[in-house]
Amino acid sequence: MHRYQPGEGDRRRILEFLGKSSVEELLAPIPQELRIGELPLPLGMAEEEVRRILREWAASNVTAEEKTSFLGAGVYRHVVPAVMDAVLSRAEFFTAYTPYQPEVSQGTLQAIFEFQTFVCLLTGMDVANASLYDGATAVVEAVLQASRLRPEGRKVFVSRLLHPDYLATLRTYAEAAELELVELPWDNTGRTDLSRVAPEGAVAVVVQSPNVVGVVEDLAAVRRAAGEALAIQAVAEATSLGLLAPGGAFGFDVVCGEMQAFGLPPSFGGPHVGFFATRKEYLRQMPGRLVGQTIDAEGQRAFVLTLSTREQHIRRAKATSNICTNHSLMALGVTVVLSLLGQKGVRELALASHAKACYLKKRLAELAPKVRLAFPNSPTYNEFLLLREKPEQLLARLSEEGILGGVATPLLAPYLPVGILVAVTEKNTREECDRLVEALGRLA
Amino acid sequence: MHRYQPGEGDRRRILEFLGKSSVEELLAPIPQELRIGELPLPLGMAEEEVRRILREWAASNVTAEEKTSFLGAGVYRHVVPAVMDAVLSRAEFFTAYTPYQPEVSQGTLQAIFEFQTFVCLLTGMDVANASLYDGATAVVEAVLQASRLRPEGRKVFVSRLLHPDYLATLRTYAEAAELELVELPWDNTGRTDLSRVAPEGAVAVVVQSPNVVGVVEDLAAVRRAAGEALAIQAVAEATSLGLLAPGGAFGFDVVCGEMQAFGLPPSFGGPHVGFFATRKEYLRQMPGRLVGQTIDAEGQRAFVLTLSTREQHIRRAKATSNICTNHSLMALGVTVVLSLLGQKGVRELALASHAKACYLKKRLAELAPKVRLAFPNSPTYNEFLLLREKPEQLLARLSEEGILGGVATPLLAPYLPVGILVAVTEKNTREECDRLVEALGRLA
Amino acid sequence: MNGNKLREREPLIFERSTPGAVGYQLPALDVEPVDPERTLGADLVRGEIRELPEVSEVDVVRHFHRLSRWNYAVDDGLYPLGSCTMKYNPRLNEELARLPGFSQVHPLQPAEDVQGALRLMWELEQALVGITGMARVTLQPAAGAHGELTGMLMIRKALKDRGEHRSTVLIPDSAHGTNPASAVFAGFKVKELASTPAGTLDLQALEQELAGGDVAALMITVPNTLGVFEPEIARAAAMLHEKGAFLYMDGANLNAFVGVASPGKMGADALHINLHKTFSTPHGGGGPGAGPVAVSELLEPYLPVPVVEKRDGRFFLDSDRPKTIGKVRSFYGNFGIMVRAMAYILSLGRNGLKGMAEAAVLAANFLRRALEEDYHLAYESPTLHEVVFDDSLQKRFGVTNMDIAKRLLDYGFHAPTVSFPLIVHGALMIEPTDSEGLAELEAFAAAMKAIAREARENPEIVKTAPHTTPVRRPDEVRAARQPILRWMPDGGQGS
Amino acid sequence: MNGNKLREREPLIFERSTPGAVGYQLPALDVEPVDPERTLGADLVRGEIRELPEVSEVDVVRHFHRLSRWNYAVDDGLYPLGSCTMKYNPRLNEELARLPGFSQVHPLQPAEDVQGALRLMWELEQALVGITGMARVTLQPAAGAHGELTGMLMIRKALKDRGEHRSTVLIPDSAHGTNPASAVFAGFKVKELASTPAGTLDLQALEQELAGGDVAALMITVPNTLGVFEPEIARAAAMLHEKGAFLYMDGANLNAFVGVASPGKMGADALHINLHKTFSTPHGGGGPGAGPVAVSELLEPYLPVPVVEKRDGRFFLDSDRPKTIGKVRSFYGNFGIMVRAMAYILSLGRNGLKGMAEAAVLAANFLRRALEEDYHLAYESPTLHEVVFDDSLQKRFGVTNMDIAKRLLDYGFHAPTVSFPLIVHGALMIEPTDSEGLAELEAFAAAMKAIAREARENPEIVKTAPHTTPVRRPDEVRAARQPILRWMPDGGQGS
Ligand SMILES: Cc1ncc(COP(=O)(O)O)c(C=O)c1O
Ligand SMILES: Cc1ncc(COP(=O)(O)O)c(C=O)c1O
Repeated sequence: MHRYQPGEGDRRRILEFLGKSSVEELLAPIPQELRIGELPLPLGMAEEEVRRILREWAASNVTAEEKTSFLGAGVYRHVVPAVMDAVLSRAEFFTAYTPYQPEVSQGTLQAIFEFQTFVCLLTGMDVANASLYDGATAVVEAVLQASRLRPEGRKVFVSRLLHPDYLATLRTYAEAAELELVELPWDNTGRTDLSRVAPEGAVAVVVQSPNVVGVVEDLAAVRRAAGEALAIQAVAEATSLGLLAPGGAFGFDVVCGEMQAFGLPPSFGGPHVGFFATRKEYLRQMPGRLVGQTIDAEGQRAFVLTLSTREQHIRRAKATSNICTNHSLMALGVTVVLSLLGQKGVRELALASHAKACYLKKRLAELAPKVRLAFPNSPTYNEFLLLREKPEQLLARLSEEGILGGVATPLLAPYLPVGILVAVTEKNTREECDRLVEALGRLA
Repeated sequence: MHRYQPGEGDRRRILEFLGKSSVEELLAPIPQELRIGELPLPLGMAEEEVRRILREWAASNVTAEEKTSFLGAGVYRHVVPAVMDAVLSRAEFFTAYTPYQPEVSQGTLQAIFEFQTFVCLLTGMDVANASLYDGATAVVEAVLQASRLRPEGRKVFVSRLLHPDYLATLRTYAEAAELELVELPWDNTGRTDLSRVAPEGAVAVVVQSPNVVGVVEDLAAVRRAAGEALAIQAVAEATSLGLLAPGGAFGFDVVCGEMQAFGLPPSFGGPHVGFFATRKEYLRQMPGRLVGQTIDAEGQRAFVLTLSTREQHIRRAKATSNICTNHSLMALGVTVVLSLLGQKGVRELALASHAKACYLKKRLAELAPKVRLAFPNSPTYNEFLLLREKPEQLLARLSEEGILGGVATPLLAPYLPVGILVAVTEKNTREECDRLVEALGRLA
Repeated sequence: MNGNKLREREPLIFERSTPGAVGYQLPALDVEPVDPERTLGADLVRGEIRELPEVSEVDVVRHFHRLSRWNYAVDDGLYPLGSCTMKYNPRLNEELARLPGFSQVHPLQPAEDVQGALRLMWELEQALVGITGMARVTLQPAAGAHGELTGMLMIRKALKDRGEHRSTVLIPDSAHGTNPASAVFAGFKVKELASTPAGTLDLQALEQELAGGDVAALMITVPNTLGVFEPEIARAAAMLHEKGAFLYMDGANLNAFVGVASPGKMGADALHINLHKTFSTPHGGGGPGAGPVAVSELLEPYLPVPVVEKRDGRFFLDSDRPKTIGKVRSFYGNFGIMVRAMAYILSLGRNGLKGMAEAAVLAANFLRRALEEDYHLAYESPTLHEVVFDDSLQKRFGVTNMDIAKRLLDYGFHAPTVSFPLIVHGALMIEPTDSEGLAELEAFAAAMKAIAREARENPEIVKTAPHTTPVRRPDEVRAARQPILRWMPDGGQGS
Repeated sequence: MNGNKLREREPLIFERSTPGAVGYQLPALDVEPVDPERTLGADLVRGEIRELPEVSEVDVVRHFHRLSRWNYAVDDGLYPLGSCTMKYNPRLNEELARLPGFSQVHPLQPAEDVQGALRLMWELEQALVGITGMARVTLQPAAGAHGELTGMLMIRKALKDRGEHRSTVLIPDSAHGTNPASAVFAGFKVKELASTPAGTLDLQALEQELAGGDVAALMITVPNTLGVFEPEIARAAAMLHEKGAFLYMDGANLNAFVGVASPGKMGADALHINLHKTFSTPHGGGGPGAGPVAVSELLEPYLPVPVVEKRDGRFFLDSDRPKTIGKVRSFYGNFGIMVRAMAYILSLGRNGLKGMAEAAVLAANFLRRALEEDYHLAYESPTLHEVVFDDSLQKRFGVTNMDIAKRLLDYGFHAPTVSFPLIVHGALMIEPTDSEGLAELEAFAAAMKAIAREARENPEIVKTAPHTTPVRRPDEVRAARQPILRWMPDGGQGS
């Protein structure tokens, strides 16, 4: 028998108990014509063999840690406290299901309640949900919530400076939802050009800040331009919320996005965790799970899943979202990291990332005209765009020298200015920055 | 304040509560002339900085896993189930103290009771203790127990084919205990030469099996030779107990040694775990902790530390050993591995190691006279000695090719036959064995 | 006796805050500090967020340690949540997913840096193709529901390409709630199909609906949520195809027949697979999971981009697929979950995978037989991997399925699924999975039987259960009526 | 109400055995199988050990998971075991000790393969030299007691080299039991010194003993086991040295004065350091720890071999030390524990190390003050890092220190040390450590005060405590009288 399954003795005793001579008798309801022969797979392997194979595959990746990395564009390398993985490795957390039975799930429930609180504090919004899959689907859910709140509208004004994956995902969903996406270009400061926004009868205006080229949007202007339509802020680099005034401070209706930056490993793009925060007036139109505080039979504080009449398992075809399993464990990871950083650390980390990015940006500016800052005078947090033709070739040469110099924008989307998107975090040392400057000066 | 310590606010409030203006007032009992200035150490570092430094040091080691390894000589590379480290990583286990309060320590206590049982089953002895530091100190404790049981005797006959570290440690302790070690040479079969043993009035006869040159000793002969003296078997490669008849089967008085082979990482030599098993008549002379089964106030089965009147915290100067903290967590690790292997696995693992060693030994024998088996016709389990002058040089050349071909005996002890000690486990593939043969054939 | 009440509560992390405590230290700043009001402008920046906690690392570790201890988890024992497939999560898979070579890879590194990651995705796709008998698989969806949506969007696009505007999706009334929700978010209308008295698909009703010509697809779970195999699934597929409609299969219950039969043979056009069910990746208290979608050749052109391709022994991401529905999320999917599933498939192999289905079916049938005298079986149809009872025998004593569920917690087990499937009133939906040995099954059966006895002899103890948990019957109505969804600094009530 | 009793017991792993279950799979055997009766001879081999369990991996994971949940651990809360220094074990250190570059290194690899490991040992030795103000440090001993023995063996050897045959070691009556035991195993006789009424070393008694000329050394703990600093330690050292005797210092309480004072200044000749106390390596339910011994220049030649040396930027092991006492165990010590301690020292740095001593002293003084009205203070001398009360105020109501200890378990705390130091009858020896914030200290004080109240008002509840633990007051007498020390297959009783 297999090590993950009960032994032959158990199988025999169950068959005896059932009065059956073989498992095949129990499988009889499956018609013979649907049966298959042996699966086209090898025999089950020893743990050591599986380890050898997967280690070999893992070893044929070069990790971002083995090189000097300035990659960002939606996935950021910040410090990861050892405590986080220790918490996520608690079987009580990672081998539990969605907390349907609150009496034996207070751990998960309270942690999510804390996550919701952290999200509210970071975004300046009233309410936040228990997590979504990722930043892209969070933006989609925000637009869909807006369309429920503005049922007559069909137009959604969306900045082309959203992370291209967010925009692409929104396009996919919008088509099915029969929403019309009006994509907004950018102006010469690298901010979304709001001049085409016509808010009357529109569903929402969606911007990302900092946007995909790293520029911090003028959220006050976005809010004004949105008028009656909902104003939605997407955030791809969540640590920026430690330094930048969030949508909540400008009267936005939704602030949503991706929390990966708070210590989740890149993991080749997932699992990360989407967050979603909005105004309390919109509570009953919110997507996803919510944990609420209540009291138990003895009057003690207790936490439960709540307002689930919005959800698919109750409302089915009329649910506010189809999401069921979300990204709870990653939300827990972020909650741990935010708890550790706390009041001082959330700001200090953002400030350090910003300061280092300022340093590198300034030094790279001096390399002009070999490379040029796309938007030299615009406010940026920890990411910025260098203009440069054929960036892939230059990056390939840097990579040979052990530097992942940034993301080539053609890799992200054909419509972006051609160049290199450079991200800097508190983990990048000054010396790493200097190495990049030196190498670019030499190779560009 | 430091992240591992309470905040400034707590400090202030405690000082207020105490009516003190500074911690210095509390430190006043320490005379000024004993005070020091600043410690000659850097300031406390960020987690990320510590990680960077220690990773750098770790990276400047070449692990045995990165090469093809045939190293043994007291530390063996067997399969390590992922479950083991998951269990050892449970904070309930690794952050607990010695189980002094049984009501809140049943987890540790029951696990140790299981460890004791596993040791008894493997060794064929009546009773086993809760662990000792390592194989070397286990042998020492066995000899000291023997000397308590034979208080008139001073002579201890000890095989020179004990692991050299075990023998060296025994020498250190024996001097203080005023025991006379009579070291026994080996015969031309690589077994301990028992002809000089004069058991009358002696304390004990100590052999290791398999011995340091890999040969399985004739335990029946040792038992006979020991006569009235105690017969002690040391075991350095514990997995051998899955295949070889243990001292318990031959009427030995103590079987003790090192359990590392059951899945503990090499960790540059420690922590591993010593085990100690003996006859129940000797119970009150045993060293170390014991866990016993009893019943609680409600008549339920419960486990407690027991027979502690033997121990230092009660008996002080008259204790059977000075040991206090032992190697509990490593004993737990071994218990997990033995549980997983179970009835079939313990034998299958030993048989596989043995079969692979037989394969390699046979193939290497064909290389003669470049290298020669030291004891070609003697029974070996998974380790054997190749005779070869200047083995270090040959091994260095193998190492350059990514092969750790074995341990040069001069590294272990000057008195051993000069050569290479080769260990094989179930992890070594046939292909690895063939590579060693090929390389040795070429380089030797 | 209530001594330990003193410690049973763990405050919120925010309530643990004490001035000046810190739980971190960042690397020393080695560049000039900047004044963000100057670099960014005063209206773009914010100050410290005062409500964030000030806690030491010790506080944080203790906090989450204590919280964890209030959870029931698979490692505690049988977790019979029907439909959720709460099986053992192998520790090896956790170890491997954490290899830096997997976890520390950025999704936008050059292809030559990530050959191992791409290979893993490629091999996993091959394995799932082999298991399902379908043409190709997308690994992009983050969960089952996300897979449903993805599959339905492909169907939508395929219909559109054919120039057809079908808008109805048929879904049996036994279906999981995500099915209708996903169909709607994919732009369809949902028509519910009543199940037959045997709990299975009503072929006649299907025929009738198909006659209308507006049917885009049938979404159906196999075996269905009663744990009953749909005997006419192949017929249904043929009928759908004949009418130009698609068969979407909810693969949440794939664990019942892996290695025995295949969705491909059943005629599925698309199905999602919950890696977090059948393939043992941990549920994490509610995700992350992964919901790969396997499709027939017909739907293959519509797969989300990118897909992983192999050419000359090298792997690469291909987005150049004109008919694609586009993307359904960022990057390539929940890669960390894929690593775990791949390790599981290699560990089990063809023998272990089939053994998994057999063990799951054996365990469910054991519980059915062991409990059928004490609990009323909702449907008599043969059981595969899960069995659904109802509370009709206990209702007589005023004991509901919810009471039984709560009482099980006192017996040290998690509860079964209780509010699903909707076609069973007072459902107790029990899925033991392939992980459970006889001893654990017997212990669970004994607890269920003891509760049945209590329901007869001492119903009050069941109706007021649980009695031994850290909290007892939290007031859910109050939670919904006066929502408190966040901590508020002033001890106030976040809405 | 006792529903969960059904699950409160976890059988022994042996009792979980079911035929045919396996928890492992080995790599396929790729060489010819052998018949061990032929390769080894029939009398050397054994058959399968039938009593070993047959269990699946799931069984094993559940088993140890359930067992773990019956332990109290530092992560649960304050763990006031006096003398044991149960402080927070940083998770970073666990992560780093598991780096393959540390954990997967074989001790007999060539020196060029293990430069990082040797460097770590070298750097740790330097750090400990800096902290203690001593000349050198051996990292070889596996625990505190092992360090004591090692230190005393060095003293023995040094005396021998001087041609002296001193056989007496003086040890205060407040000392830990390992001190006299270690002295004896190092070949000495022990003479106990009665403490002064202040609980400290009696200098006059020392003088008297020294007069005899047979004194090899004084073994003394600083601060002593009452948490009281030995004010005359430097005097004592001078007196000893003048008479040609040595000062062995038990460094178990080093955490009270790290960064404030140093054993070097106090005149110690040798002291052991418990890395598992002062330097936060986990106790693991009873080890592994590590007990490095720091020595003065006088004893340096006697250090165990090998020592790590550095030359031309390279590190190597040196065993060529003619005066060495030899080896005290295999290889070089508990390297995995050294990694953790090194990470801790780097994390704390000079500021954090001193802060540790300060925080420990603050916490102990808080508890002293908070509890001194409810519990009798054994000695009035000023408290450093731990405080010892006794049960004399509670004895009046028939409540002993053991009862108080048990009752604390009900309140969700571990108990203090109760049977030590021997000079305090009915001792409650409390060491909160530097990890504990005020909230936790207050909660503990509140529990202690509540118990003091219960002792007055309702002593029975204290005398019969604990009431909430999985087992209650196991019968220790029975355990010792009818020892059952192993499971027996026939349900019989292993002796
Ligand atoms: C039958 C069925 N379909 C779909 C789903 C949805 O899957 P997920 O939760 O992964 O989105 C579930 C899981 O709860 C299910 O049981
Ligand atoms: C004062 C004192 N000395 C010595 C020891 C012995 O240390 P170890 O348990 O590490 O052998 C201890 C620990 O219990 C102690 O508290």
